[in-house]
Amino acid sequence: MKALKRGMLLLTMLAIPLFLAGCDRLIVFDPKGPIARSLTDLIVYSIIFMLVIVVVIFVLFGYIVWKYRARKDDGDFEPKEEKGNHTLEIIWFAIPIVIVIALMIPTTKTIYEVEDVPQGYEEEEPLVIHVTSADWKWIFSYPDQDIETVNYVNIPADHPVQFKMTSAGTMQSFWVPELAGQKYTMANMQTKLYMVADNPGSYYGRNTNFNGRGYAHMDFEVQALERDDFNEWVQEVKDTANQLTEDEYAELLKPTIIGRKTYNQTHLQWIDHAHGGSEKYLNPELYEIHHGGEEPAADEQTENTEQEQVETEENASESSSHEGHSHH
Amino acid sequence: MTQANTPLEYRSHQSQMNILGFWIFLGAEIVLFSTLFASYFVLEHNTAGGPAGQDIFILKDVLIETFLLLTSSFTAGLAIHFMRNNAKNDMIVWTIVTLLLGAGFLYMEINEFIHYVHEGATIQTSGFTAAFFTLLGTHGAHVTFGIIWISLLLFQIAKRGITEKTSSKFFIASLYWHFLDVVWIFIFTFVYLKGMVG
Amino acid sequence: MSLDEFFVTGDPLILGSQIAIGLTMVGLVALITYLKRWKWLWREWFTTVDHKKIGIMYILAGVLMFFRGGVDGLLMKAQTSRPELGFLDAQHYDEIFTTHGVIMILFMAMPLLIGIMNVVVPLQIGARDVAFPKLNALSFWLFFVGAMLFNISFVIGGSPDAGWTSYFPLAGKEFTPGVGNNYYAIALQIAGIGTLATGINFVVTIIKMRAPGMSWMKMPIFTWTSFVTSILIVAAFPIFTVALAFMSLDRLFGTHFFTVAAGGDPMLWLNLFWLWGHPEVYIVVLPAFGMFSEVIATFSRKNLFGYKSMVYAVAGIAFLSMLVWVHHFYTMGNSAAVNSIFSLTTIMIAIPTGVKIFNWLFTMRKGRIEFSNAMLWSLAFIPCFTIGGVTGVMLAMAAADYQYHNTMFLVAHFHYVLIPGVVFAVFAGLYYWWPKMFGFKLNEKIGKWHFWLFVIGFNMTFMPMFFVGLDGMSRRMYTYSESTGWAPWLGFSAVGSVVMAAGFAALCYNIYWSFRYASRDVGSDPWNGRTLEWATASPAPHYNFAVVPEVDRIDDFWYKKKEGKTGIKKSDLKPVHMPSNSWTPIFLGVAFGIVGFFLVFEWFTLAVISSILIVIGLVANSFDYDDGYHIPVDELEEEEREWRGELK
Amino acid sequence: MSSTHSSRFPWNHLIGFILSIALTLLAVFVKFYTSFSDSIVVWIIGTLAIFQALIQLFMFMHVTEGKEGWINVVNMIYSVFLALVIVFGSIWVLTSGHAAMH
Ligand code: HEA
Ligand code: HEA
Ligand SMILES: [Cu+2]
Repeated sequence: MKALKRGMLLLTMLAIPLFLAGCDRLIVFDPKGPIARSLTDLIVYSIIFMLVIVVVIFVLFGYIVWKYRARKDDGDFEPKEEKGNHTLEIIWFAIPIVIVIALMIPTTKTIYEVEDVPQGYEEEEPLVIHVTSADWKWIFSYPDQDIETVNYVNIPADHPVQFKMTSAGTMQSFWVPELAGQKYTMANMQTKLYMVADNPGSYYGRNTNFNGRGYAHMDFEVQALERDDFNEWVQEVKDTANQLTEDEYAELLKPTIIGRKTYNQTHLQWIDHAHGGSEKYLNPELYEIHHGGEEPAADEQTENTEQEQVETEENASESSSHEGHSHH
Repeated sequence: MTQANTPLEYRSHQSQMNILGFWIFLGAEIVLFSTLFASYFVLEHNTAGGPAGQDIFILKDVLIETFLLLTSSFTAGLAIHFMRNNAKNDMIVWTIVTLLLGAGFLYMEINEFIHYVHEGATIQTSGFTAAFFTLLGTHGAHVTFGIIWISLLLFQIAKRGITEKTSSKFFIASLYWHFLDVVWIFIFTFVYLKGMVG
Repeated sequence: MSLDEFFVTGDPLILGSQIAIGLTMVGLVALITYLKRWKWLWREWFTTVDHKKIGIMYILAGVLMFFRGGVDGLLMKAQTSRPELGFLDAQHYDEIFTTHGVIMILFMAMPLLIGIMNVVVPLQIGARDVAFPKLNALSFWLFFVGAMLFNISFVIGGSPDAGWTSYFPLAGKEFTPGVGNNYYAIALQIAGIGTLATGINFVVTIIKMRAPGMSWMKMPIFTWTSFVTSILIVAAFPIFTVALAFMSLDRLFGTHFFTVAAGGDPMLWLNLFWLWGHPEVYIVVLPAFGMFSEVIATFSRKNLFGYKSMVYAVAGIAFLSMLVWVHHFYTMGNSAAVNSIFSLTTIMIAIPTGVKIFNWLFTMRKGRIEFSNAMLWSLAFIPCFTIGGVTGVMLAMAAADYQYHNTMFLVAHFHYVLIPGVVFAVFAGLYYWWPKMFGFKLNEKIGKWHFWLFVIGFNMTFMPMFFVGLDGMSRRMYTYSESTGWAPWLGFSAVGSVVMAAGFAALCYNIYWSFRYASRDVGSDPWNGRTLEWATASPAPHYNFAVVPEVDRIDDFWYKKKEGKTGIKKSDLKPVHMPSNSWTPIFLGVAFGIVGFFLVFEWFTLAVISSILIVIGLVANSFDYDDGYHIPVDELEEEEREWRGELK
Repeated sequence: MSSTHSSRFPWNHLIGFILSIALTLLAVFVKFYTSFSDSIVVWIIGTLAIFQALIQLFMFMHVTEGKEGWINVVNMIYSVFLALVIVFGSIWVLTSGHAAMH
């Protein structure tokens, strides 16, 4: 009996580091920037508490259920009635209170921390990028550089970036687990998210807030580049990319799944969805669903583009891999 | 509380439960209306270029509505007073007065709404009008329902007299009526007065 | 609207179900007609106001809905078992998780719990029925009609497809123009009104109908949790009523509460939804806590440890649960102060919940734990729910939630609280109270199969989700690519769900087997129970107690048994007053269903015309002065003699 | 038990009625004929509204009446608490963050 208990304890003690080591492979435990790192630190801190709680409960549970199980030789033994026990009840009231306090302090600190430029980068002027989410794509506008990208975003590494986020219609959530956590993007509103990538690299980003049929495909790549490479890329875009026109932009906002795109100029010159006006671009008729029955022409068209573009998108996502991270 | 002293409507166990149940229901109504109020406060300024409260509210009409409803609450109280004194005819008279005042309130409110629609504020105009008409409309629908309900009870009282059952039904309806008055006071204060320019 | 838009066609899965449903309906009608059971059905069930029968109907409907929701779950698991499967397309998957979530929470968990409450609470407090029997029947029919209206959506018109949370703007007409989300707005409204009425009914029942001597702190713990749950229903459901009304107005009448255009605020929907939605998850878990408490005490052969602190804990959880709703949208861009405060209130719920866990453990300590089926479910609950609970606390830490939000980690959390918390409890409650409802026990051996398959399958299904969530998989993704590396986790999970389904099948087989073969000779008190429901016959007679029991301590029946004082005297028998059956509840229920159906399809003229039916029902009700009837003493004596033997 | 249950003239109804009219007029006065700032006006007329509600509850609806008088009172206090949570909670949550930028 004793050996069993000790064995169980040992096992769980062993399990904790093993578990944590295993977790290391998971994207959330593999932060690549200071903001994500504070989130991960908080998560690991909380997991330690939770594991201890789970172990205590499991051990107590196993012990009690084993020790006080009914046996054939119980005879007519009658357990004594117990009203309760004040000392015990106070203990299991007080200890959780202490735990709650221990959890709340770093939580609050982190909540405030991630809403600001990360430590060590206060001096640097953040690069501002506007994010506009649409069905089912991500549009990134660089107001200072006057360029716009779709479904990928390049940022300078080791430099703070501030995303100013909004949506052209449905609500999405902008999530880059290795760099920053997530926040909603909403029409008529603007949310802000800071991000720093320690090193150049490719990072996985996606929408986590369900927004209809194309939702599963709504991911993007964050590519962190060396400062110079970034500037070079900007220049290259300015030299080679097409001009974004209002018509093309309206076309972009139709509910489709498309690959990457790059433009000169940004749509911010004619609309910032954070301040209203999105209704001009809504296309309710493109959201009709036709169970069975014949698809109307408009839909067929989207369906086609959808297919063809899923392919493009897939090529694109090869590099935007999440794969990159999970296999190193 | 001895039997003789207990008002008729509380005498049977079932009646006590009905009245208690209705109070609990009023608790739910408070939650319902506070949700409507909360939504109104959140959407109040979202006029989307349409009219705002201060553009359309008319103090005089709203005050008349308020007095009609306050008075009807008073007369409903009188009806209960006479019910407890077993004065069936007085009770019926005051109930009818209550209903008339309630109908007057409704008449004013409908006119008010028609006026707003002419001013270009329909329920579809903006977030503000949606919340406004829904809050007011829910209250108005309650008043309408109350009038129909109390009218039905009048038939029953006329036919059966003031019995344990009819009195408890009527008492419950009167609670409902007073409650609508309470809701109106908050509408008057936080929608109309607050929304007008002082 | 053309016919093939009206009926959903084209999908073989749906077509198959349509045919199956059609055949089942025809078959049922034919069977009932053949057996000449229509009159019996009408008299004994459709018009009944007996809380036990209403409870049983709730339970039946709940099990049926569990099957429907479970099939949805299995379909989703099948679709994501391999990367890039084409089994379900995106639209179909979206509809399925939406109906799965709604059905599981509102049409499975709620009716099963309310059903058990219906059967047990009046018996536990020594009452003849609930405070408002007719209203109780109306609640049931509104729930049932709401559930059926919701369920026909997948064959008629199309299912809702914006998630069980139906967030705007997506759930608005611009982005989901079909009738699917109208079903959501209307069907849930109808069912919700019924639930609100149930809440009021049970609050009054428990306040006013307790047996003489049963003061507040002598009430059985399940009655306590039912009471607190009912209060929570009254507090939360009106919020949902308003939110759904706004949704209906937006979708059917073009208003702008939640729209992108004209000053609507979609975030108001989130706010209202969770103001109701969070209390709702505690509404489903609190009665479950009560059931575990009863079962654990009974099968440890001890009284409940720390009864009073259990009561305070339940009240504390209910109180806090109204103050935490924002934890569902920490990532909305709230101010840091908002997120901090709501983190605090949320995490604080761990304290009273912990009190309960420890009290359960210490109830068993020094007891004699008997591993009956009901007890096994209660035992499995403790570790599984602890995992769900502590992951909830992790989610509650707002900053950390920036990484978990809307991921599979969250999906794992809520299945780890909902399934152990609610489903295990319902199973425990069914095994425990089955004899009280039907007069025989469910088979313990088949029950073991049910137990092990389901519990193992459950952990296999949902444990991997924590890990894929932490590895970047968001929820509601109908497909994913091979390169993500999630496939092994999800494949394993899919296998788990099949094991779980086998467990559910074992339950169904158990019910079938026991109906046919189980011994009918179980006595009135088969588990050596502690509370009043065991003081009357099994199944309970329609009048519940021939003589209303008197109570002077908690677990009074337990001590009376020991003192040999459970009998009744012939001289104490008095005629028992009973409420009469009524046609108005089912009539009103159906009327609401018809009006609701027309509203879903926006056929307003028909809706207005048919609402006359509702008016007729209400007026008929107002003029109904039926006082019920009395059961004479002879009849009581005869029925009591049947199971007690000769009366003194 | 309660004074209403007698055949005397229903004084408290009358007083309640006069008070409610007076409070209404006072609110109108505060709003239109004083020069307090907007937020102070809202606080004052809000307080007046609460008094009016209490008048209805106690003088017309007799909350404390009946066997379960105290339950009614608890019920009302609890409902008002919920109302405050819903109203102030919603306003706080929906207008304090940087999401709120209409
Ligand atoms: C029965 C249902 C149920 C229950 C009981 C709970 C219980 C809890 N839930 Fe859960 N939750 C859901 C159902 C439930 N939840 C659902 C359905 C969703 C998602 C809806 C959707 O988006 O679709 C959700 C989502 C959800 C979120 C939103 C996350 C997100 O969207 O990003 C959060 C965040 O705070 C949360 C927290 C909690 C907490 C803190 C508890 C606590 O009550 C848990 C308390 C229990 C314990 C902690 C264990 C026992 C305690 C001890 C052993 C004492 C010692 C412990 C400590 C001191 C920590 N839940
Ligand atoms: C009480 C609530 C409850 C319960 C019990 C369950 C039970 C199950 N759920 Fe749950 N689930 C939710 C509530 C619940 N769920 C909610 C609220 C959501 C969120 C929805 C949303 O995102 O909007 C969700 C979402 C959800 C998802 C996430 C979808 C996504 O985000 O992509 C998945 C995925 O696998 C899933 C799977 C399952 C499975 C496999 C079960 C299994 O436990 C089911 C087991 C039951 C059966 C298997 C019964 C059927 C049995 C048979 C068919 C066998 C044959 C029987 C006979 C012969 C009689 N659910
Ligand atoms: Cu919650």
